Amino acid sequence: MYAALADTDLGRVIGDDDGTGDRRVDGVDDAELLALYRSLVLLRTYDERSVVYHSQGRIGTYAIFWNHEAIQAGAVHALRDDDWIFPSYRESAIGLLRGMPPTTILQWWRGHPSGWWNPADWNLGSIAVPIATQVPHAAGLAWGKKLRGEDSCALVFFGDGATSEGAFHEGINLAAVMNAPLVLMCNNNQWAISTPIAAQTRARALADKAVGYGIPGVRVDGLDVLAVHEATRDAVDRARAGGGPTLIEALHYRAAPHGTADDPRAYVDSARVAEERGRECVGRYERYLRRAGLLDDALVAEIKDAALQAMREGITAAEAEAPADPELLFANAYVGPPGNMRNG
Amino acid sequence: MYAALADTDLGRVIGDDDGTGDRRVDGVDDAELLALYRSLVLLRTYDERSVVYHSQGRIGTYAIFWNHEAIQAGAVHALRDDDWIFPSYRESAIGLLRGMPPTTILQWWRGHPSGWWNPADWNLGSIAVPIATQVPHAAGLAWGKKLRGEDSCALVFFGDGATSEGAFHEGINLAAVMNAPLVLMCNNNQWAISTPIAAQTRARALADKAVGYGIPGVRVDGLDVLAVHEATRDAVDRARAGGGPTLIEALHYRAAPHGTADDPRAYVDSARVAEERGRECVGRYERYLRRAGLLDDALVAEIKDAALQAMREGITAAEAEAPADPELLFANAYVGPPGNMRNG
Amino acid sequence: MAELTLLEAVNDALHTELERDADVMVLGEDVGRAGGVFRATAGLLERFGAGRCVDTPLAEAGLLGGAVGLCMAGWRPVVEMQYDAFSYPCLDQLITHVGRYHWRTGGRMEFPLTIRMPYGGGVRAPELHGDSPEAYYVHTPGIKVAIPSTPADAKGLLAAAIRDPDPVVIFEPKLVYRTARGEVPEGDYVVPLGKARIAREGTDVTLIAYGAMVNVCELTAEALDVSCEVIDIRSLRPLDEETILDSVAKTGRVVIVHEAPRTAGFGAELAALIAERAIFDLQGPVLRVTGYDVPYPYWTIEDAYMPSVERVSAAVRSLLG
Amino acid sequence: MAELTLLEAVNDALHTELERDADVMVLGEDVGRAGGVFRATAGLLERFGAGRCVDTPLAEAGLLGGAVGLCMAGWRPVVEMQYDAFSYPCLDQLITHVGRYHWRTGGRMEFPLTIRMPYGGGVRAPELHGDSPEAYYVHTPGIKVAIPSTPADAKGLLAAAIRDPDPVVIFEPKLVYRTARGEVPEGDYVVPLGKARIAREGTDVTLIAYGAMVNVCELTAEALDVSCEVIDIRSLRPLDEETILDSVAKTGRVVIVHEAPRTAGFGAELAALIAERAIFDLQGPVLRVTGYDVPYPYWTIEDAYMPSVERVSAAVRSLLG
Ligand SMILES: Cc1ncc(C[n+]2csc(CCOP(=O)(O)OP(=O)(O)O)c2C)c(N)n1
Ligand SMILES: Cc1ncc(C[n+]2csc(CCOP(=O)(O)OP(=O)(O)O)c2C)c(N)n1
Ligand SMILES: [Mg+2]
Ligand SMILES: [Mg+2]
Repeated sequence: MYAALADTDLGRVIGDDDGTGDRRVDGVDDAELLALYRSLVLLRTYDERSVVYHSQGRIGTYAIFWNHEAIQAGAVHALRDDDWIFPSYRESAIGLLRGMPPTTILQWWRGHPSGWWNPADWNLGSIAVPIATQVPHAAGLAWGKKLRGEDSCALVFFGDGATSEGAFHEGINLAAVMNAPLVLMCNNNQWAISTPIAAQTRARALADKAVGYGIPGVRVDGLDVLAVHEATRDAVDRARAGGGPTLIEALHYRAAPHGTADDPRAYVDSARVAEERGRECVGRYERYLRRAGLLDDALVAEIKDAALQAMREGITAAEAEAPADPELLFANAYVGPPGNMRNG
Repeated sequence: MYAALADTDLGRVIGDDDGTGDRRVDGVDDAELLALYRSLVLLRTYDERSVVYHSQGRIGTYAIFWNHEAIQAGAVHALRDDDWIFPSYRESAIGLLRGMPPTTILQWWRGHPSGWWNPADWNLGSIAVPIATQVPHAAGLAWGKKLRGEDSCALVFFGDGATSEGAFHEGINLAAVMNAPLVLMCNNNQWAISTPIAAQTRARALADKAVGYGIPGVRVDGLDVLAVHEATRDAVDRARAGGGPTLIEALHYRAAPHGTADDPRAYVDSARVAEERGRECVGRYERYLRRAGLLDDALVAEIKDAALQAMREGITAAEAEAPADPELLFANAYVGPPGNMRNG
Repeated sequence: MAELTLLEAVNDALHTELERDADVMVLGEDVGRAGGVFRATAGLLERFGAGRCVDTPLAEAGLLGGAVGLCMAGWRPVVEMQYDAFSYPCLDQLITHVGRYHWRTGGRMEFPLTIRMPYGGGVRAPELHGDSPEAYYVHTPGIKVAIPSTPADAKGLLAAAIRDPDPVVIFEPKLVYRTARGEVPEGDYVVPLGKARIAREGTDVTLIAYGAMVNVCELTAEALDVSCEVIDIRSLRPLDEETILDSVAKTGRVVIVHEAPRTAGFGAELAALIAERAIFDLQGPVLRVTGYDVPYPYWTIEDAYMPSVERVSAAVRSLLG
Repeated sequence: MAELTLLEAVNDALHTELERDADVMVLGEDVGRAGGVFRATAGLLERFGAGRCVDTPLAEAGLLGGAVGLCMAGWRPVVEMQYDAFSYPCLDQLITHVGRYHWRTGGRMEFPLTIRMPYGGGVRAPELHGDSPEAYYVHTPGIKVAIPSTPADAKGLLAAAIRDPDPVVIFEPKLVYRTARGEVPEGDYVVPLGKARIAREGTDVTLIAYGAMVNVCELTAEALDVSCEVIDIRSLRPLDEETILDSVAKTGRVVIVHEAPRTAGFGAELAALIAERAIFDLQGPVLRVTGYDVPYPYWTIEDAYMPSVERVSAAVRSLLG
């Protein structure tokens, strides 16, 4: 039914910088194209400012997602607001695309309790730190919604390294067997900290793993926001129509450190990183929009300024917040706490 | 590279009962054909006698492997003695094929400590009770042998249900990435206790799971001992030549209860079971050998008698053994036991 | 009131709770078509349909992780782990998520899931069918743990667990699944978590146990010419400290009994509680009679592993001797 | 003798042991190319090659299960779990196989594997980078557990673990990875498992701790006008009961300190040991100062979770007051 991908199977919508290969995605109008751009810029700005804030000691260790924005924005824009998102730490700021204030996410990275939210308020799971453990959650949520007769679906993000974990396997299989409306979005940045994809799997394409679960697997260019968007939209349509899960592999190459605590010089090929940085996804989409006549310098500046302003307000608000009350150690551990919980 | 299997991909060597389709496996001579038959009969006899012994209260709960003998014998005969075998409870008696006395295995099922052996004595891992947990052991052993420059390989048995476990996934992936000389033999009897294969996976063929690990996957008729043998031999050859692991799916249908404690009437289709029992693997191979002129009534009776005799001696020896010494609770828990180990 | 086995009481609780609350669902390996390997879930599939009694793939981490997602979708999942030792693959989800997710949402989202499993030894089963893993669970913050020893408590505690807004793990002593028989109230019946049961009153020594070991303590009490108070703690977290401390204040002597290995087992916690809060009540050492710090053995010698009337009696005698 | 950090001492031990015994190999996530996220394995890949220092796929159960197979092939694997809380997926292999396989072979096959991991809180890290999981490990039969608090012990205990014929788990207190500095013998150096260390002698009260809490106890001892004996137990299994009991016999007062949640933590085992074997030596309750029974918190409030000099002092004062 489903066969392994050929090397040439790599979905693309945005063409070369001279416009060769540019396409439009059916049903995505100009307003949506611009909305996608705003999201990309918001994420990029969040990320770049966070690295600065970290170096200034204003936030803690931070997982950098520079050049992963096309995957994140492209996928989330294909969802309805009642669809659920399950992020890993790599998608920590994904809530921004649902209107979550930057402060919340900054506080998460500042280790402040106001950085945690009610998933039901945003249809957004908590940031998952243990690799791949969120995949079964997403499968359960999607399946559970279907059992209740609701037609919302779920999207789960995870990395290439995550595909080696048992939790990934058990989660995707559960979703497949239950025919759960789930989109599995693999951010294949070809590194798990210092471990290259070749030491992670012998599969040629991670999307090929779909075959073993009897579901469709597609691979797209992870730096092409529209390709990600189109693939996700197709997967969401299939899920909502009762067709079950889809595995999407968004292929790119990590062009920044794993996080602020990581020094990749020990293990990466710097020339390759430099090359990848030159192909970064926001500029690429910006040029596409300019070619399409949808964007000019003024609008670019306005969107960037708005994002910067949001971040300034976000960090100011975070820093203005009172220190966390140590009482919060106990407040939320249980709904009905055991009597001896405070013994220590 | 590797694509999902077509429905027609099901390796066979033994033809229909009128001989149509009969083949010989290259390199398997008459003596080996008869040796395979002896192994089948030994296993069948072990299994049938065990069910009787259980009903007589002479052994404990027992996992029946009736009609799984072709998979077990076909695979093991493709190994050298220095190759390792990792059985699940379903292959509890696999040691017989390496010359292990029936008593040892009977004692295991009698809960007697003399039922446990040194894996290095037989190149045979212990019987794995927790599903799929032996897959990483086999991967580690095979990889470890390769690292030491030895050219032995490993064979691991597991069921269809086992393919849902994280341990299966992590083990097969480890083997693939390390290019370990491992043959993964999936006994697809289409049931995990009461759970049918369709509730276990959405993959059309379990062999298709190989695609996601970048290794070859093949499917054979699990009631055709020669087909299993041939596929295993090819996989072993590849492994020894440095080609890494192979996933083999041996397809059949469980025609006996899961174990002596199980009453499958609640969930199986009895008509299908009756049909499957009619196609059982020992008789099928016996007829093949008769068609080839290698077997007659006298030899059949002799082989069966020898097997029955071995079982009689086995159970007698088991029952003659002294009750286990409770000191064995402690004797082997540690090489260097902590001082407080006997406190209780 | 009906006279039921402990196993039937579990089945009764499940029927009652699924009937009572349309959000309750049961999932696990072989819980549907087969009605569970012990038949604890028998009849649920027929009565409540395949959407509320679900045979899952063979994957305990996926099962428990899936249940976390089901909670988010508004369900109250009751997850069966087929056996004690087969629950271990779920510990990662338990520790990293089940016990933490409520707290991680600032207390705004609830995870009212229940895990239930048969546990304990003495049933002449193959390896890894006799473990007592309660310490792994009760050491995990965010989790509650209860262990019934009677049919009525098996029903009442399971109902309490299912209705509880926090994740609760129920260990069902498989040794007494079919041997413990007793009156079980019909219909709605809840035994609140956090209340111990005085199984037998006495004045000379306090025997503290749970699960199948309660019966061992009761038999010891009968066998000895000593007035033993037997406490069935029923709920390991929340723990009824008062009942324990009151009894120790009365008797001054304690023997704690469990099947699990001794080191850092739950008996250590009970002993530590007493050593902290009742030290001046004690007339002797706090003794534990437990499984040993060795792998649970092959079954021909399991009786030598399991705490017995003899071993508990010896401990009691050493306190009074 | 060289003056090393605890982290450097770990690295030294690994170099020394890989040099000493060609069967020793190191495996884990990011241990090779990157030399470990803390750089505990730095230099091994370069010195011993890709066959003896191996970056594995991201799969902790596969990693530990693979190590079981490596033992069967004659290796002595040293497995790194990247962080405390990321070791949980390996618990199934630990409990069902690592702790049982030797016994299951009738004592005929050895599984001399070592698991090492950074553990504990106080390092201002995101969620799930601050757990203290030692109780899960030490409750598991067949496993030995040691926890160094000084650079010399970090080297010596790790060497002992690697040479030990049984599976040993070493928890390395990441809070003091780079702050604890001390003299570490060069070359061959072993600190035997099962011997506690008296970090400070005293007569009024015994403070028992391990890992980063030893330093908290030492600081408490310095801060208080009370003669505190500080015992660094170093090895949780085997446990040096004599050193503990001797000290309690001398002081009659005990405070046990650990970071892990209180309920059924290893402190409970220590308290239970004392309640059983030293009850008549005690002049007061056996106190525990521990982490709370709540999820390890976000880091801005982690100091309120961690046992501190203030909390330990308060416990000591309450015993002497
Ligand atoms: C279960 C678990 N093991 C180990 C880690 C430590 N760790 C954090 S990120 C990471 C690499 C993840 O790689 P990948 O899945 O490719 O995601 P990426 O970081 O590239 O987005 C590892 C090993 C963890 N968080 N969880
Ligand atoms: C981890 C684990 N979970 C559950 C069980 C209980 N159990 C024993 S056999 C079995 C079904 C296994 O099915 P399959 O893998 O298809 O093997 P088969 O029995 O059909 O040979 C189950 C669920 C177990 N042994 N281990
Ligand atoms: Mg990655
Ligand atoms: Mg099967």
